[in-house]
Amino acid sequence: MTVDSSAARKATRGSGKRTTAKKAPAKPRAKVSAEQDPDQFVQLLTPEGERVEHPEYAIDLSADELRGLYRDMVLTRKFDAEATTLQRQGELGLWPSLLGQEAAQIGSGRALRDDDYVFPTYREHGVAWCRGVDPTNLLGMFRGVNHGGWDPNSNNFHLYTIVIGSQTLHATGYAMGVQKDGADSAVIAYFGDGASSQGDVAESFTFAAVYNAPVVFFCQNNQWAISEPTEKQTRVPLFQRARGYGFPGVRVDGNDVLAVLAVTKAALDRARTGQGPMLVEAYTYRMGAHTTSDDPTRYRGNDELLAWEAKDPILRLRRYLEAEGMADEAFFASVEKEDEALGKRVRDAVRTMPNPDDMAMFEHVYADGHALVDEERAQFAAYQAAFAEEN
Amino acid sequence: MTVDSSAARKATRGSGKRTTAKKAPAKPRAKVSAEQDPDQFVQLLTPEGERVEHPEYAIDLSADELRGLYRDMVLTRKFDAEATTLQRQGELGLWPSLLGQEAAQIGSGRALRDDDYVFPTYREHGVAWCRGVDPTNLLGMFRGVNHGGWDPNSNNFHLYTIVIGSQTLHATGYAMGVQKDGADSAVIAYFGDGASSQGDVAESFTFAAVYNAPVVFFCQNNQWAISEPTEKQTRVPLFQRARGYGFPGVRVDGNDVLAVLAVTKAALDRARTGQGPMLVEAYTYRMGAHTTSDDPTRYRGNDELLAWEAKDPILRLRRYLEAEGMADEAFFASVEKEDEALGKRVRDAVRTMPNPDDMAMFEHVYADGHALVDEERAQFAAYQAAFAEEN
Amino acid sequence: MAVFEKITIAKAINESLRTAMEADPKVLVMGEDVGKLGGVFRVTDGLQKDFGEDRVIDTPLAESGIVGTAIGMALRGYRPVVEIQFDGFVFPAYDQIVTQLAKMHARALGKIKLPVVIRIPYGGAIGAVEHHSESPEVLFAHVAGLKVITPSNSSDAYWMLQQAIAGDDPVIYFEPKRRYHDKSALDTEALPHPLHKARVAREGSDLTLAAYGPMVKVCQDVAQVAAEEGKSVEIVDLRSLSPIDFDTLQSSVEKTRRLVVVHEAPVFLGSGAEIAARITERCFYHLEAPVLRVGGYHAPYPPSRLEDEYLPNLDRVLDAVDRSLAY
Amino acid sequence: MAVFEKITIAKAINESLRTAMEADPKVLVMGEDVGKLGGVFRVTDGLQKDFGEDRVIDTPLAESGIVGTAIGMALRGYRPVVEIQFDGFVFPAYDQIVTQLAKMHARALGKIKLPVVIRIPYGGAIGAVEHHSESPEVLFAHVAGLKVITPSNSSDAYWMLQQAIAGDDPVIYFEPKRRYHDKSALDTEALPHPLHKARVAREGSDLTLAAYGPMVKVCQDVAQVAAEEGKSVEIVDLRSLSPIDFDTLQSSVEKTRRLVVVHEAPVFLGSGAEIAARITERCFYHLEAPVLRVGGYHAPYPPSRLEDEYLPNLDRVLDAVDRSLAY
Ligand SMILES: Cc1ncc(C[n+]2csc(CCOP(=O)(O)OP(=O)(O)O)c2C)c(N)n1
Ligand SMILES: Cc1ncc(C[n+]2csc(CCOP(=O)(O)OP(=O)(O)O)c2C)c(N)n1
Ligand SMILES: [Mg+2]
Ligand SMILES: [Mg+2]
Repeated sequence: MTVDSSAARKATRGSGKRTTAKKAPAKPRAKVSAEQDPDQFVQLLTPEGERVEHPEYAIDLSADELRGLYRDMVLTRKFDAEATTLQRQGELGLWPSLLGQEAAQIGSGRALRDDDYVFPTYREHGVAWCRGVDPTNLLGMFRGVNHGGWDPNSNNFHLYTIVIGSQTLHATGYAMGVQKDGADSAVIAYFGDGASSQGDVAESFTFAAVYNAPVVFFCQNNQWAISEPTEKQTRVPLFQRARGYGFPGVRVDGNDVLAVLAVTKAALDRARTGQGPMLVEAYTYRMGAHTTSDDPTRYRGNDELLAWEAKDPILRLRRYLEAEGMADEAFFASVEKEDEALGKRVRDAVRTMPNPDDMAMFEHVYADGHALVDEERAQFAAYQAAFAEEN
Repeated sequence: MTVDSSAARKATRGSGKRTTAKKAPAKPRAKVSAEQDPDQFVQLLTPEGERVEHPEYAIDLSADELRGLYRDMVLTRKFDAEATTLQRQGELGLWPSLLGQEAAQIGSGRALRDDDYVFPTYREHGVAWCRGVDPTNLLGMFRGVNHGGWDPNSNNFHLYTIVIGSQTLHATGYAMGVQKDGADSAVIAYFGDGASSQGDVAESFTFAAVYNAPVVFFCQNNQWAISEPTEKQTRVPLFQRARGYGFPGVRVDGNDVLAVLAVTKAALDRARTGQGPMLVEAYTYRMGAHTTSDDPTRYRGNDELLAWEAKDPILRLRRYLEAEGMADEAFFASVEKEDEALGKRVRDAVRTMPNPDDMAMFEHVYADGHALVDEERAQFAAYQAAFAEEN
Repeated sequence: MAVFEKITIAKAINESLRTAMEADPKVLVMGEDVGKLGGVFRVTDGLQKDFGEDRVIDTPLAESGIVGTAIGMALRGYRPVVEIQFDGFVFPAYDQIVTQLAKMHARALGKIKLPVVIRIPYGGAIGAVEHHSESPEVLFAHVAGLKVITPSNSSDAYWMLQQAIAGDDPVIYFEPKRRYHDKSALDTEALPHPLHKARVAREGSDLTLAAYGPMVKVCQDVAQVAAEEGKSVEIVDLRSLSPIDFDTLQSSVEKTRRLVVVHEAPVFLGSGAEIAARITERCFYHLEAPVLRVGGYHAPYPPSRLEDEYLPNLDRVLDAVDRSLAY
Repeated sequence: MAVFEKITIAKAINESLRTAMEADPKVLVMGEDVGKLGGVFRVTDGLQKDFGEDRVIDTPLAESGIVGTAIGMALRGYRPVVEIQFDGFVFPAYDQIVTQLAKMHARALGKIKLPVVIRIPYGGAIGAVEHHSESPEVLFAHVAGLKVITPSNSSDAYWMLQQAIAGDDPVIYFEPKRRYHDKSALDTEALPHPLHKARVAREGSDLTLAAYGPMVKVCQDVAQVAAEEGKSVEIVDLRSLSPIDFDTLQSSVEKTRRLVVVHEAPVFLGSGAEIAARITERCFYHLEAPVLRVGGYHAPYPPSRLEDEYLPNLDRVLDAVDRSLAY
């Protein structure tokens, strides 16, 4: 096993508010995907939609909760697709799609408690959804009206961080603060397979380990860092990185929302009960381009894509819900309706998003003001005024 | 075992020129120091001077070679003590003593072939000795007459690097170059326990692993990074760090020159035969202050020092040589004589070391010249001339 | 060897890399996504296919690692040309650049050389998200041991890179990314302009505009408009920011007696500051007006919807020209 | 609260940290060796003993990690005061400082604050090995979002640190390490000088010397000698390098009509460049001479046996004073 087993067992019954354990799902089967060494790949739901058991990680969700996860994933995908379309239409400058990573994000996002704190990359639209961040808030930076701008403390969801890896240190420091406060919250730091190479990520492992900080490192290994496959970052599975820093790492099927939820919850509970950091590697796939600026046909073939399509995170949950009779046509229809409404809301929000005032670039450079900024602001205002007069 | 065992076995008979294996030492014993998990601490010579065997690492040295190692360590210690004294006398601005780390440095230094390349920290005086760098060359930077200044390519010994961890990347890049050249040389990067926390060191592990570069990472864990004990850098043994990057790590008794030699040779041979990087953690102790500027009484007690004195690297080899009748009084007396001669040579060299010319600060800023440097040099020369006239 | 009547800057750089790699097997290209993808701007397009993975190296995502290993390869005799994906991502490598790359030659009293070129697409006006539009050139130019250059046209893009790769010093080569697709002429057989010499890009008599990289084009537009208004503007394309060719600037200012410096980087402690200080000292009795500066503000590079206001443009530079002439 | 007739700068900083930690439990001290050792300069001496390991934190040896986690702690409501051991070791943290610490407040449209103070002992003349004597202040001052300050005496050392810690912006606090043991007066009950206002350290009428940190003392010696020669030199201690108090400088130069700027950092693109540019613009018709600059050369900080030649000293500054007065 890749993670301290008694700790994991203890931690399986987490206290996440949205998905409290209730009753065992029907017909758990022992089959595990053959693709990975079963000890190194936690899976609870096969691509075919069959429930399987794992010796260390159990999960126990009501039909309602399972439908909730389904809905989360579908709406996240919808939002994402809408944003991609808006970029094509010129409404956004750029969009980094999460297509294919819905289970990794919803599973981990739903494992969190409200008082936990999230440090995302630039692709965590599904996690933002779970935190209750209005999806339209995410679009400002990609439209070029701000660099983020939502209040991180409203939803305990930090701003998107673009400089690869930096946020893992912020998460670790935040967790050190949580620890100093004597709180039992946990912190989660998202990062990618590419990010694993950055010195900052390694340093965050060191700090987290040395201070036993309550932080979960959640790596979405989506197989690619722009055009570079994971082999350009590591020659062994990424979850193994953690052991050498003195804390456990585990690889989970990142397209299995149940497994991700179970493992992340275990990791978070470990953190909040003083057992320190843990690394979760969600093994998943970036189905789309890196961003709308990217052309993946230059560096990867279609076979790979097709193979991963068969492992689609939404499809497998739908199959399971259907097979178990936990969702009917009416449910799926209602989600579809919500889907359309969300799409429209996003379109409308983007198109009516006001441009920032010119003077905004001088705002918030400093919290307590700065003479040079004041001087330049005044000069700019005067220039604008004179220019307006002239024209 | 912490290292791929067939590789290690294969690699034990290295091709280091100075210490080619010859015949087995007498009376190998199976006893291993109790302090460490024996699987994680390679030892071939106990503090009491008894030869022990290790299942993976063997060594086979002639009496001549063993005496050579003894001589190396004694003279290195002498040189180091002399430099410390010279600092006290105001002849040097600073001195970082290697006291206690002689075995780690001589053992690894003597494992190298001439064509291998060394990237040291600022404390590798013993390795420099093995490379044939004139010890007095090391003193220039500590006297303030240059920042290094020996020709790295004369002895395949790079300049001392002060910015912690940086050199591990240079070593890795150099090794990538060796690989591109199709050469079978190896590269060794020295760093400390404190350095293990730097992002650069982690990045060097990543690059070395991904490109399978022929580089050995040699960490002298001397238990302290100035005032901070190793626990402030890691909560598990440092050699374990390597596994998570996909290459082996091994801990060796850093006060046992035979074990260090055997393990380093194995690692170098691994590298030169295309098996990629390896991490060697030499578990040792900084007997002196961090540098002559440091006051270790502020942060560590005397017990620790006494405990490590009992494990002195030179003493144990002497005991072994004596017990085995491989060295007589005449030998020890001759080393002592060399010792004195070296001391005198170092003192004389330092005291007669010329100050650099004022204009030297404008030299070698660029290889191909730079107009601003030319202008400032000319201005400075004119100023000096005018000033000289005036006075 | 070829003469291009029109070639983009991006393609000229590609040609230059290709020429250098053909001429010298020690020249390597390395960076994130430089291989199959050909870089996010396609500047290294096709190079890996032609020179192999051993010479066009897709690296792990770690800028300090990229520069640090490039230093090691240079010590082994290679001549690495490193690509940093965007201006805002050079900072993880800053320590290696400043404490190692810049100083190692001097540290070794000249006994080793560090022929490493670091290519950085820089500057704004491409509608990008944060960290993709910055102009950090002075953070390198202030540091002794580095040379800093930036072309404004295809010929310079080609030749200055050739010269940088051929030289034995570390060079930071800033590429004006908003001009990547601008086309101009390139003669790969011509005699190149000296690397660190500025170039009078347009002759004039009333005022000198000093600019570099992406702002040269803006200044050309300014000069055009000013000419229509009867003002004769001279343009000096600096090309090199370390060293700066003050002699060419001085000659120009001794003639025009007025100088406006234009760059995208923030004015505060920008290259314009040094130019103003030094030209004022050299031309104290010639200047009719203080050296004026037009540049970015002391604020983070703004969201792209504001970048037109943040960046020096025709109007802002014209305004400075008028203010200078008003003295 | 106390009045010290004579207290060293190092001790004044220690007092300031202690006062801040007593006043606000959110204030933390972190860095390499700041705990038991009290820092390599003993500036944090005794703090861990009194405030515990939880508030005076010995960190792993990783500057990016130190600043990055300090940012995280600030986000959680703490006010970390970070120590970087020496000037030359701040660069591994440069990315976190420039791309995160400096920009996060603006990125969040003001919704989060980053009250992080980074203390950096800087400057030369202590006979040290490489990387221990540098003056990298403009590499921070050029970056919007950071404030950069540096005291020259014990009272400023105490008060400016108090103000930096109390403020909500990231502050780089450069400590003139060669003056750590210089003694001067400190009244911890007095009303402090505004943080970003310069201070006229000596009045004069013939020429203004602008300096900061370690060079203020040199300028005082210069003014003394100049006075003996009948020249009246005014000294402006800048104290703040971002922002720079140009108003105080302007008033001074309007009176003296001559300005020489002195700093240890290299002249090329140093603070003196910005001061020369801006004061020339503000005082174009007042200046009798170009603004002159005395500083380090465009070369790596030299081995210590050469540092006396590299650093501005009495003679070099006097020479510049004479050159200015000769106009
Ligand atoms: C420090 C830094 N270097 C380079 C980039 C450019 N860049 C943006 S995303 C990316 C790839 C990231 O890959 P990964 O960490 O796997 O995350 P993913 O995009 O796959 O979610 C790169 C190189 C950056 N943002 N920051
Ligand atoms: C980047 C950087 N930060 C800080 C320092 C100051 N410093 C010099 S040596 C040292 C401790 C190094 O410890 P370790 O790596 O264990 O090596 P050792 O000195 O024990 O041989 C520190 C913090 C430095 N030289 N470089
Ligand atoms: Mg990825
Ligand atoms: Mg150590």
